[in-house]
Amino acid sequence: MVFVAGIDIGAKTTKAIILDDKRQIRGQSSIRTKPDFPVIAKEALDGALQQATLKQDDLSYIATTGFGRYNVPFRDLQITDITCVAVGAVFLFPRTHTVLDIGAQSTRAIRVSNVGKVMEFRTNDKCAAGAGGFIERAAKYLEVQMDEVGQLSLDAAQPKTISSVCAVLAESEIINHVSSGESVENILRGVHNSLASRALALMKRAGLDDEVTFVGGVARQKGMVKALADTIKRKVNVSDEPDMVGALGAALLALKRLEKLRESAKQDASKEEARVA
Amino acid sequence: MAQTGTAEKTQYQGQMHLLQKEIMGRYFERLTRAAEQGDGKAVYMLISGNPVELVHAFDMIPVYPEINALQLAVKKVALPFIQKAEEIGYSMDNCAYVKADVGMFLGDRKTPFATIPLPSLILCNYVGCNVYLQWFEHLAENCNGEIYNLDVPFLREPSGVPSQQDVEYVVRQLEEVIEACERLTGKKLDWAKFRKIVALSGETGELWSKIKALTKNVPSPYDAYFDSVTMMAPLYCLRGTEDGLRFFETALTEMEEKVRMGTGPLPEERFRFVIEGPPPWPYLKTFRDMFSKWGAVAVASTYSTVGGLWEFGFKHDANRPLESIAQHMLQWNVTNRNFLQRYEQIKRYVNEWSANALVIHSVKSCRLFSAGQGDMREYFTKELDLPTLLIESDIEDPRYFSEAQLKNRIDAFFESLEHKKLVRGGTA
Amino acid sequence: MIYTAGIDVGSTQTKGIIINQDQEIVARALIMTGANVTRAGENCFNESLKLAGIQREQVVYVVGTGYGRYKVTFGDAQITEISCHARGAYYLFPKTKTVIDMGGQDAKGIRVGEGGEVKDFVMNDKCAAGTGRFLGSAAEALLLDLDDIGPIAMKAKNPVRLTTVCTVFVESDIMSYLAQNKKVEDILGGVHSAIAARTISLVRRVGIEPEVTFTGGVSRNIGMVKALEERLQMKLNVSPDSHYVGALGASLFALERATAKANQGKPETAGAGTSTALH
Amino acid sequence: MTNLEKVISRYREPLETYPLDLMVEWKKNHPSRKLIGCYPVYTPAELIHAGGMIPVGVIGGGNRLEIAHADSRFQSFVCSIVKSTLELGMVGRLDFLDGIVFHSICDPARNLGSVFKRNFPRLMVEYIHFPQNMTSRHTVDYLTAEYRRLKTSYEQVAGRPITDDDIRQSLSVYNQQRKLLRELYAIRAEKPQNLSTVESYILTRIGTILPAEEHIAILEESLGEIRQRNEKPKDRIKVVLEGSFCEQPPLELIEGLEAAGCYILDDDFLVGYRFFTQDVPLEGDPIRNLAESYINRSVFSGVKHDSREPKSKHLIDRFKETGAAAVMILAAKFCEPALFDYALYKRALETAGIPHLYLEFEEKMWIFDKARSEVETFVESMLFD
Ligand SMILES: Nc1ncnc2c1ncn2[C@@H]1O[C@H](COP(=O)(O)OP(=O)(O)O)[C@@H](O)[C@H]1O
Ligand SMILES: Nc1ncnc2c1ncn2[C@@H]1O[C@H](COP(=O)(O)OP(=O)(O)O)[C@@H](O)[C@H]1O
Ligand code: SF4
Ligand code: SF4
Ligand code: SF4
Repeated sequence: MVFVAGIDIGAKTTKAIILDDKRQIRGQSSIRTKPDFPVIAKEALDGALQQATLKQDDLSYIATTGFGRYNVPFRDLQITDITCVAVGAVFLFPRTHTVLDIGAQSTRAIRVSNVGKVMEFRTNDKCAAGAGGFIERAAKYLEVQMDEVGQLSLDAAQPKTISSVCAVLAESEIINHVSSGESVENILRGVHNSLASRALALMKRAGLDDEVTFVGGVARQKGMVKALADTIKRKVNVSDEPDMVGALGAALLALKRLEKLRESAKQDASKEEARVA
Repeated sequence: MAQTGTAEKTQYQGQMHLLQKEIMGRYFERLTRAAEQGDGKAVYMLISGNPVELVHAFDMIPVYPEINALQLAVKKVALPFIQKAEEIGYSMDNCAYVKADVGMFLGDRKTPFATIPLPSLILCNYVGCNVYLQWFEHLAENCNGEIYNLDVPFLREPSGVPSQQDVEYVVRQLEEVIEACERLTGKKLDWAKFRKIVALSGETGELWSKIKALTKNVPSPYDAYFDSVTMMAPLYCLRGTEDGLRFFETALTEMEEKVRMGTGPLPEERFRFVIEGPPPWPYLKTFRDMFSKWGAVAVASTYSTVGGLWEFGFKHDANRPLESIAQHMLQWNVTNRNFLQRYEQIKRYVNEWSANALVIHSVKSCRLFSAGQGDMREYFTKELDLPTLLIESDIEDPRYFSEAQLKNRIDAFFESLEHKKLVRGGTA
Repeated sequence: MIYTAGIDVGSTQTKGIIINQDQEIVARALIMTGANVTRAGENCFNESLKLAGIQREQVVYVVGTGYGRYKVTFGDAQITEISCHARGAYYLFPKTKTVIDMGGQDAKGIRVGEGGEVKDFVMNDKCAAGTGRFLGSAAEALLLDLDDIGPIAMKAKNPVRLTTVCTVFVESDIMSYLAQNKKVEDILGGVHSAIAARTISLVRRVGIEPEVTFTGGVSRNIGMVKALEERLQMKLNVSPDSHYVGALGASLFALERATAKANQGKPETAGAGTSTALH
Repeated sequence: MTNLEKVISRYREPLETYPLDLMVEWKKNHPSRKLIGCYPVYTPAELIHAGGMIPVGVIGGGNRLEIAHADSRFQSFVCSIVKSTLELGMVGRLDFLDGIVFHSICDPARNLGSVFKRNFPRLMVEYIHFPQNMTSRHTVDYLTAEYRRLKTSYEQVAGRPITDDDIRQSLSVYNQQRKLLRELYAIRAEKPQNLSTVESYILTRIGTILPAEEHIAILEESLGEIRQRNEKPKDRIKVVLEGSFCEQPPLELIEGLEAAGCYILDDDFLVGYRFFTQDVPLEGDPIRNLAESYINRSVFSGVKHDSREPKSKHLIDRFKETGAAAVMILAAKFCEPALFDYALYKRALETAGIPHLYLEFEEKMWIFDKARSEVETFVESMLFD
């Protein structure tokens, strides 16, 4: 039996997934990113190996992604998040047309072909106002846990609009809302709505059409998913562990790569030179 | 005082406004008829230094995509069109006038006032703005109207007067435009008629320059920025027609009346300022109030000279129709003059219209106007020691209008002018 | 003896100043603005009354300024912080031609005329990049106190080049520099010089003529003072009251109004009074 | 180290910091010679050369120059090159020039010309209005007249008349230079593995600064070596690059693009310096020939509008001629002409089923991760399927 791994070193969290050649998930793990990428990648991988009761030598191929993808010495291949997320999303939801990936520091809208090929994409990673960091700060000010955020926002009766375009300046707005007795639920949904409308603009530029699959850690937040669905007036696919999709995609591509290599090892050797390093 | 002031204002401007509605209404009906019953051939043109006289002479219909964009913005319906354009590849940073118009053009071509007919001729009178070329290039790719780029050399001689070759060059091209119109309409140009139209334009321009001179009075009878807008549409669409002439006769009488009565647009005129740059159409009223609150009246504006600069003595000449149209395009409008000539124009306004401040409204969309206005501000504050306020928003895109910030800046600016009055004990 | 007060309700901190008719400062109060802007104004005013040891009635005119000025409901007039900073800076340093104000959420540049009036000004207030908050986040990321980062930054040998200006992302940026074993002082040096560069290019829009007076809370950060001075190649005026300059200016305007009122009893004709009169 | 490598390493560093300092040195050794700065895109350098003067391409300030003064004159929404050029002037880095010429390429660049006139009275500041009517019977006459006007003002700086023979002489020099540049590009289109884009960029860019004769010598020698090269092609996708006709990306970015997995077969970097598709004829009125070549034998760009043929067709033709697999649009941020063009390209390319990637850059950028990942993603999208 052949095993491959995909590791996604993100700004906030690092995730690893192990697949067998039947494309079954054998093990996975997710830990907080620490600045020392090689170490953190190894930790995440070990976590997944443990779950799969495997050793690193059992892995035939390791693909890395996320913004730390180049800093993993034991990788066979690095692939960008966008490619991985697209492949992962289409694997989970074959009818996906548009993928939205909101991470801690970046938002990406991707139009994909039915085989998960990236057709067009738009990214935003300059301003926190469009990314998960915004929510983290809001949660901090509202003194709620990140994993409560989703449910709370979902329960909002009358979402409060957040008009500021800056995640930082929005805080005084949030504080004012709190002081005027506004419920945490309504404020959180307000934050989600403002993220959703920014996401919409991005998706429209990349090309927005059914089906939409929402990935990345922010997709864990039910309220955000609702806000997005309402804003784009479309149904939104979300998997159980949306923040693992990047790692999953990396693993799938690792497998694909491996099969190609196996077919025609010779001729492809040169390809590797071109791709790696 | 405040009460009567406003009362007179509505009463007097009323006549003019009604007439404006009536004649422009007729013009828009004509557009819609052309669009829906194919009755009449449309020529797309740009406002700055437009050769509308030629178009009228062939009984073709002048259509200004800029006016489409303007109307969409004023009626606050531009954003969806802008976004539509951005979805098909236009950038956040492209002129939103173009985006709104293209977005509308690719749809059912309905503005709040008319349905816009498809063009028989896309006449890109390239007078100053480089975006014009791409705007019309894009329209041409989206329909099968014939396009002609009328290349008007930018005013670059230090003398500020175009060379003979430049005039020659433009006249020759106008003759090619005539050929095109003759081909499209199947009839020869009627020179007698053409001359008459140019003569009408001459008179209209003269009336307009008289009206503009009236704001030299204290108080100024109308606001040369916010109220000029009413008079600009007829100037561009109906210049050279009887309707147009009649409108400006009425306007002049009314304004002279107001001068006699010593009434202006505001109860009290506390400040007279010159304003540079196009207005924020989507928020015109809000923007105006920010100045009215301080008793500030615009006595002159560069924007009111985009279509033509008449107040410094230019007049269309029926004896040299093509030459004078060429002169109009080359020299007598703000868009084809270089940046330093605009400084001079503003300087003249400040002195001859006795203004005590300059407001620069820097709009993101229009780099023709805005690129470098920081240097302009430098020049007027440092070299001329004129109180100058630079504020940023946009001419079309509502997303760039931040009310709180503008208010803060404008308040602080006039606070300081008030303060100066106090310490100097003088009045504006 | 009559008194007037200036209350500067800032985004982060609220400052109060009371002066007597001889333009002498008799009280300074500083509190966090917090959630309730209106209350912040009142508390700050009461605080300063207490410190001055005088009664509410003795204060004949109160001017509110700062972003929360319209919430200073007990005030007699509101004036923008721009005019107030110019006025206050002119009072403290009569030769002031340029004011650099760095607050919690915005930065301003003001060109000041002979009489302390505003000739020209710019401000950045859309994005919290390069403001007091930016420094705050940096301090947090490094688990340092705001008062300490300035002095530490001054020790920088080769300051780092930040990859982001976003106040939110600066934390992770700093993290990755720590990971590369960069020295704390070099990181902070980078933070300060980045903000200094940003601020100067903003203020240059009004032109930077000496003397330059540095006001606002960030002016208490000696590292920022030095960073600005280095880039500008000139000395900056920084008063111990620099954080209170807005409030001070407001109280001075208040005194002017009060006098004008006394003389002719109609505030409308008096300077910025009209701003309230016409609201 | 081969001569080519010597040339590259000799010039790379100055090009990445302050390219113009190359000529500051030169001027010290030739105090009597006059230098005329040329703002992008199209400058008839021949006319300057014919006056015994050196045309020096003033093409932005790169990513080392700190913009301290200029952004108070030009707003945040104006492209970098306009600001950096003004900054260079304000910090005295253009003092070695005797004049500078701007063109009607776009509104910001045009206003920059006026701002230069006001702020640097010592300089001769010229402004060329390039015709945008390519169909009129009278355009060549106009441009000829415009060039004659220009000639007179050059004569004043040169302090001597410029004869037709001077101009013919210069035309043949620049014909030679352009011929060599065309060969350089032909090599890249045919065997990109033998000549990296950065190499060919450096070889082209120094031609905008150094005296033409020196440049020609360097080109001839370098081409000799390049012809000898025989590298093994890597598995990369071949692209045609479009959109960088005015402001120039940092060398590291250009490198990054290729490193991310593509060969750039053709580009429009510095296009104004190699934009005649054939030699300018020498016989007859040389000024008229120069004008006529601009109208009828020059490549398009975002700032030259030719209603005779859609721009997108030009681009797609180039794509086909070179046999590329994709198109990369690399537009300068806030470059309105390039941004407008993209809307047309996007549709045309999608209709023609040609894959393309859209990127924005700024000359002052110094972090390339984002651009690099986007190219990688694009390359991956073409490799993985
Ligand atoms: N348990 C959770 N519940 C809700 N939201 C979460 C949770 N974990 C992470 N997030 C959100 O997801 C973001 C991180 O998403 P992720 O895709 O892991 O980012 P990256 O890949 O850039 O590290 C955080 O900013 C936070 O907003
Ligand atoms: N002792 C201090 N040392 C350094 N910085 C300080 C100090 N006190 C306040 N600050 C800075 O000043 C900022 C608040 O300044 P302030 O002018 O009050 O802003 P605002 O008027 O917007 O509330 C805080 O964000 C903080 O960064
Ligand atoms: S740039 Fe200005 S002049 Fe040109 S089209 Fe846009 S709004 Fe009109
Ligand atoms: S607007 Fe706010 S969130 Fe966005 S970059 Fe600026 S500081 Fe960061
Ligand atoms: S980069 Fe574009 S916008 Fe900037 S000067 Fe060049 S052509 Fe004009």
